[in-house]
Amino acid sequence: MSQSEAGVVLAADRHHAHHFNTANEEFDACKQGMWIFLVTEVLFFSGLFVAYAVLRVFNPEMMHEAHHLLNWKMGALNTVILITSSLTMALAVSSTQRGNIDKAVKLLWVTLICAGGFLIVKYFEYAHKFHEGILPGAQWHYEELKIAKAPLFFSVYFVMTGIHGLHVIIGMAIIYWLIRRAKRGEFGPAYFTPVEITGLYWHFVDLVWIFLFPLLYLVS
Amino acid sequence: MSHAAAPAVQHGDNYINHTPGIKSWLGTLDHKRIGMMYLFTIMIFFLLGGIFALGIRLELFSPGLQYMTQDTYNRFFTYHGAIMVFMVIIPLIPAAIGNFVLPMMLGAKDVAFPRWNLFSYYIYICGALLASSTLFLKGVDTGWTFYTPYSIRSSSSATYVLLGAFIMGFSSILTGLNFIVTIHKLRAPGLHWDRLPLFVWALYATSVIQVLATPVLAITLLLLVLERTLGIGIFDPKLGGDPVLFQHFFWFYSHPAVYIMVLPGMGVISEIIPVFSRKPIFGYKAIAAATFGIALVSFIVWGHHLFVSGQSEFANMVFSLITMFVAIPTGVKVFGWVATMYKGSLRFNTPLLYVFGFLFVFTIGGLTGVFLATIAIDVHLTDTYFVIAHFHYVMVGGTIMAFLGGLHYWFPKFSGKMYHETPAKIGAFFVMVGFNVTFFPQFIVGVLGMPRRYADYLPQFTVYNRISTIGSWILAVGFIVTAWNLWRSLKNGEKAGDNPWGGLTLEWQTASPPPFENFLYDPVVTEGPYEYRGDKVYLGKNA
Amino acid sequence: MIRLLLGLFEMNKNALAATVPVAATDVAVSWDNLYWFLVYISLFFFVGIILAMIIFAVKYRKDVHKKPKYIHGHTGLEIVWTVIPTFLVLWIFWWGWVVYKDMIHAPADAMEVHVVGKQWLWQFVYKNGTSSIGDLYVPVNKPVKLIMSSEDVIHSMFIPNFRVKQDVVPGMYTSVWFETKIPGIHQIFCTEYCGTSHSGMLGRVIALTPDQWRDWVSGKKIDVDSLPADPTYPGFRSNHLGEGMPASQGTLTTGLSLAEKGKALTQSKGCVACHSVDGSRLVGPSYKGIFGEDVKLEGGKVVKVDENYIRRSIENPQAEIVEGYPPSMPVYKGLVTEEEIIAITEYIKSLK
Amino acid sequence: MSNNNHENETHAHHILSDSMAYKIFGILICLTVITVGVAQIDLGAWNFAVAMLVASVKASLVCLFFMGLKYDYKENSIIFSTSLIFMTVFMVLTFSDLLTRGDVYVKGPIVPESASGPAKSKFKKAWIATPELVAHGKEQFQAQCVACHGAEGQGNGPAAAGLNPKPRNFTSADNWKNGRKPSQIFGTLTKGLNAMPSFASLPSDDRWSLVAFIRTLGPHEGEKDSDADLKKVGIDPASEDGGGGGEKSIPVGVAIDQMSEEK
Repeated sequence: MSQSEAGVVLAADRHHAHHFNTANEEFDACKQGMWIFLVTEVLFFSGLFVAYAVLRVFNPEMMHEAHHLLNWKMGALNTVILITSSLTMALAVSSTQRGNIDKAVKLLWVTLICAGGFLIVKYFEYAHKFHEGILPGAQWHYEELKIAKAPLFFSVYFVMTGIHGLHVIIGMAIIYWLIRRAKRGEFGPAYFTPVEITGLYWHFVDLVWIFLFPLLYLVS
Repeated sequence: MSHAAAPAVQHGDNYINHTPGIKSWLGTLDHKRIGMMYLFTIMIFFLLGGIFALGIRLELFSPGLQYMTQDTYNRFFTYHGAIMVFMVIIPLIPAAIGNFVLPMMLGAKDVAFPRWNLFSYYIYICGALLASSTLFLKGVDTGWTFYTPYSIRSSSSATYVLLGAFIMGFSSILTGLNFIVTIHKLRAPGLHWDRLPLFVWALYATSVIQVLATPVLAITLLLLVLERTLGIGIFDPKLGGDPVLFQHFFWFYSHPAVYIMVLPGMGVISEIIPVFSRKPIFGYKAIAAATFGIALVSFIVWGHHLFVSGQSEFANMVFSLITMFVAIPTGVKVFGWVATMYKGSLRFNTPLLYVFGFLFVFTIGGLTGVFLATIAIDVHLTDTYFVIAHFHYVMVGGTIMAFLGGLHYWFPKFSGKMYHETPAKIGAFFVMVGFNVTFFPQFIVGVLGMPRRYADYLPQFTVYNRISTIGSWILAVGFIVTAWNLWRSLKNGEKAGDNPWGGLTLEWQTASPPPFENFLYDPVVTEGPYEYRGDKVYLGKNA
Repeated sequence: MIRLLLGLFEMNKNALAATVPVAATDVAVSWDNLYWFLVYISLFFFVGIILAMIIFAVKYRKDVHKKPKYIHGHTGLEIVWTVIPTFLVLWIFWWGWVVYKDMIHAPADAMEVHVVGKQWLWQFVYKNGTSSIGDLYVPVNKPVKLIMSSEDVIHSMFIPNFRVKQDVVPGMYTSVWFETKIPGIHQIFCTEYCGTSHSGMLGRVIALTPDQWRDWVSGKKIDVDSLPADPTYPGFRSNHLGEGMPASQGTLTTGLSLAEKGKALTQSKGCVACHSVDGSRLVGPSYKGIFGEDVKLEGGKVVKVDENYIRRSIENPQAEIVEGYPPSMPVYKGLVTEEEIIAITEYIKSLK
Repeated sequence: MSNNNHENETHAHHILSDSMAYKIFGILICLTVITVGVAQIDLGAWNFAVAMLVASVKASLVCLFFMGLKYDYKENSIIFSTSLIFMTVFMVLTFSDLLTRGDVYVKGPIVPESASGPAKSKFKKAWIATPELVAHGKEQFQAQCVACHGAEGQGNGPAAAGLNPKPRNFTSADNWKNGRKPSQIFGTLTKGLNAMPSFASLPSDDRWSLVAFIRTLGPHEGEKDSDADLKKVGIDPASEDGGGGGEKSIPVGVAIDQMSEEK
């Protein structure tokens, strides 16, 4: 790997856990650990994707009918919100690496606000569904749509978006923790591991949504 | 495997007495202490699962219901299965022995993420306690496989067991993740991939399975919990769902999980044989490759659990064909182990006796696996006692024997004391005899048609069941003798010395018990792990 | 000497044959061929491996063989023991696949019988409208295809003598077929765990000769007692487990008291899967001592258990459920005759 | 410690430049607009393909640049792509079962003909709906159909829960697999469809009466039979019989005899 112009080299004397030889080694290990964790996340969601695919392949008409109950405009709005938060997260990471902590903190706040915005939009969507009786499986009591298995579509919808939403909430907690640590001056060009790996996590949350949006809101 | 510096003079400081007090253990980040904590906890659950097993066998001593109602019996086999699978065999070798030995074999001071290592132990405790708490509630009667729709409708406390298993899954994932990064990043200088001990290879393959498969179990159990609480309907035929889909989800994890259970055992065997034969392992590369081959194939054979479940003919054919290929790497390993003994210089200490037991029992388990992979044969044998016997031959005969072999092998390293050899051999003898008496008759009674999970059976099956029950008592004696002997040895065993067996892997190149950060010098590796040259004399006063 | 050896071999053959159920169909015979092939080839490998292990253990023990040889492997040998098993397992797969196809593809002219699995009994519905519980009546030498579904959870239809097994799944149809050559009784097991009385969910295939079959379809009673017992489980004729059960039959026969007939019926109809006769609680209320008592129903009403209540509970059980029990009993109206209801009532009366 | 894979101890951490980040962001927004736009146009199966392709491109951009895989050790790319491989394995092998499951072929009705003797036609020209025929059809419907199709014929009877696909909702005009003309409904009744068995065992005029009744449940009057349609189900429009068409019913007794005589 070539040393790019903007590249930084971790200070060799930075504090690191005693079982690593260098801070560099520790950083690489942490990053790889996060990547492996993301692998488990993909496979965790894979179960839901398979359940979705089964439903879709065998009930295309139902999927088509049922997805009209979702508001694609809300979904698109949330997509834009999450992509924006991904951008600010990426910028926050690079700002930390360059040592511009004030900027990084601001960007992290923007990320946090975007995440909150995402949840507010989701709240309105959920509240509407609950009100109408569009609920998963056995809870379903929405009279307008009678097509078979429509409740199952919403089971998948609620579980998928629910678990994704849970990831957003966890991400928000971690980002808030990052902000506090950053304010205490714990991060800089020599040490930014938590910011970087939280970034990976946050981009993954975005990644999942990138697939959920067309799969759930844009069935055709 | 050699090292740059000779072991430094011991000054009596080791991981056990490094910091005193129970608190220093509960909050420890030391992989060795965490490994030992896992070991003791798992042994408690092993005892619990064993009691349920004895209860099952007792009830089956005679046809009819003697000691329990059907519902009680159904709870007994569910707890036996769930405890043994989720709480005992899956963490047994990786989390207990692996945690202790792996970083030492790599020449590392600790695993990559010690905090997460401790955290994973407490997650395990939480999950295990949550699941076992149902013993005091309504119990659980779904079988450890939780097949829908029965598991949706069961009025037992299945939800808590599901959540418990879900939580324990994260412990398993974290252990796997930790091991992978440790193996990638923390190897001693000179410890190239082709010099890794085979136990490390086995743990590596196991960790890959844990990381890739366990999340699918997590989502499956979560969906089942939602199915029970909210009625989401994905697996519920009453709501339009597909119960066979649940079986696909479940076995996508649970078949690879079988290899989470057995691969580390194979790794232990690969360690013990060269040391006690004083010979390099026969076909190092083939065995390492076979380990990974098994791990990868394990992901694409799960459908052989569904041959009669309503799975399509085409899928049955595909899964049967792929399953056959599991036999090949397994065969390569067994042949390699036996060939390692050829022209060796064999030392009959207890670990090697367990290896003999393992080879005897695991070969039967493996060969009967071919029966079950053969699709037509499986139709008759599946869900009968033949399957019970088969997987006990693999899981108990394979994993537990390898575990006991490994426990005796590394006991001096764990404790600094040598176990008493004669009672250990008596224990091994009882385990071997008891195991075969218990489970061999089950093959026959299975072929004759006795289905599994039956509280009551036709009188014609009585004689086989009686033999089996008597075998379970012999087996219990074997475990008790072994446990008692090891406990006694902890107290009054002789001092073991750093390397009582003459092992060449790195964990033997430091003090017993090891010092706080494993090595008092920085180990450097210059050759493979089993380079026993015939003309050289190796240390090892006990072997 | 040779004769002795041959004699031993014959004995062994018989002893070995007793470890496998009787093969009552052609498919079962081809299953047996494959099975024994696998047994022998497994024995070959097992003996080979264990023998090598023992020989090495004896010959190269430390005391006699002090200097181990420095060997890392042998590529040729490793290739041999990889390639030969590969071909072998491929062949085994192929053989298994061929037998399996025969096992699951019913001939076009197979007679169809519908099967409903329910916790914890089997119900068989024939094309002529009759139905039976626990006992499946089929003619010999004629392919029979069972079309199966479940009312509640997954069950599994397993007939060891025919070497067939198939899960019975709610929400879908599955099928098995067989053509039995041996008239008489063949045991049926449920092999997919289905709850409390899983081990009580048994049944029998009653394979009838053409004459008996003609009698049965025209509505005549078949004296199951006179039929040959299951050749794999000789002496055991009932299709239900229970304590101290007579080696008796499922359907009514003469020569028994009314209560005895009732007892046989509660076993053949699957009643005792849910109703104990010793006072213990299963799925439904125990029969013991219930007659003449007042019971509280769901909804608070109290009724006296008399002949009428028993009849109503058999014909339309959901209407009057005893408090604290699940409403899970199927409707038996049309499945039991007047005579049978009377017999069952007498039996319940006798259980003080 | 060993750094077998990366000799360079002081390897550089690539920092994403702000301009690059904004560029990627711009592309991601554009792609979102494209997905939404394409979804409004009907391209058939291509809609899904395009949506997935766009999503994959977006995901790759996020992985490569925001998550920095492009500049990272190859190791991490391999690790992450493993997850995708195994997800594919999960999906493909599960579908290898689901897509190839054959329906079990059921020859006759599950509830067989009642033993009331040979079927007699009570109605003449039963393919023409009359009030009497509809009334008779209603009775038949209560007896034969409500369990699955529900009392109002909405496909929501008590037995419908376990069925897939769901029983037909007669009150709606949508999705009738075999069509809504009387002859087509008659054909479905006679042959069965999906989970519904054949009702060929019912006398043909009973079946026609069901057809007549079912057609009163929804907006089906527009669907009329031509003579050719009737001929397809074996009806000669000129004849006077009950509408049995080409098939003949046989008495149960005879059927049983045949059953026992065969072979």
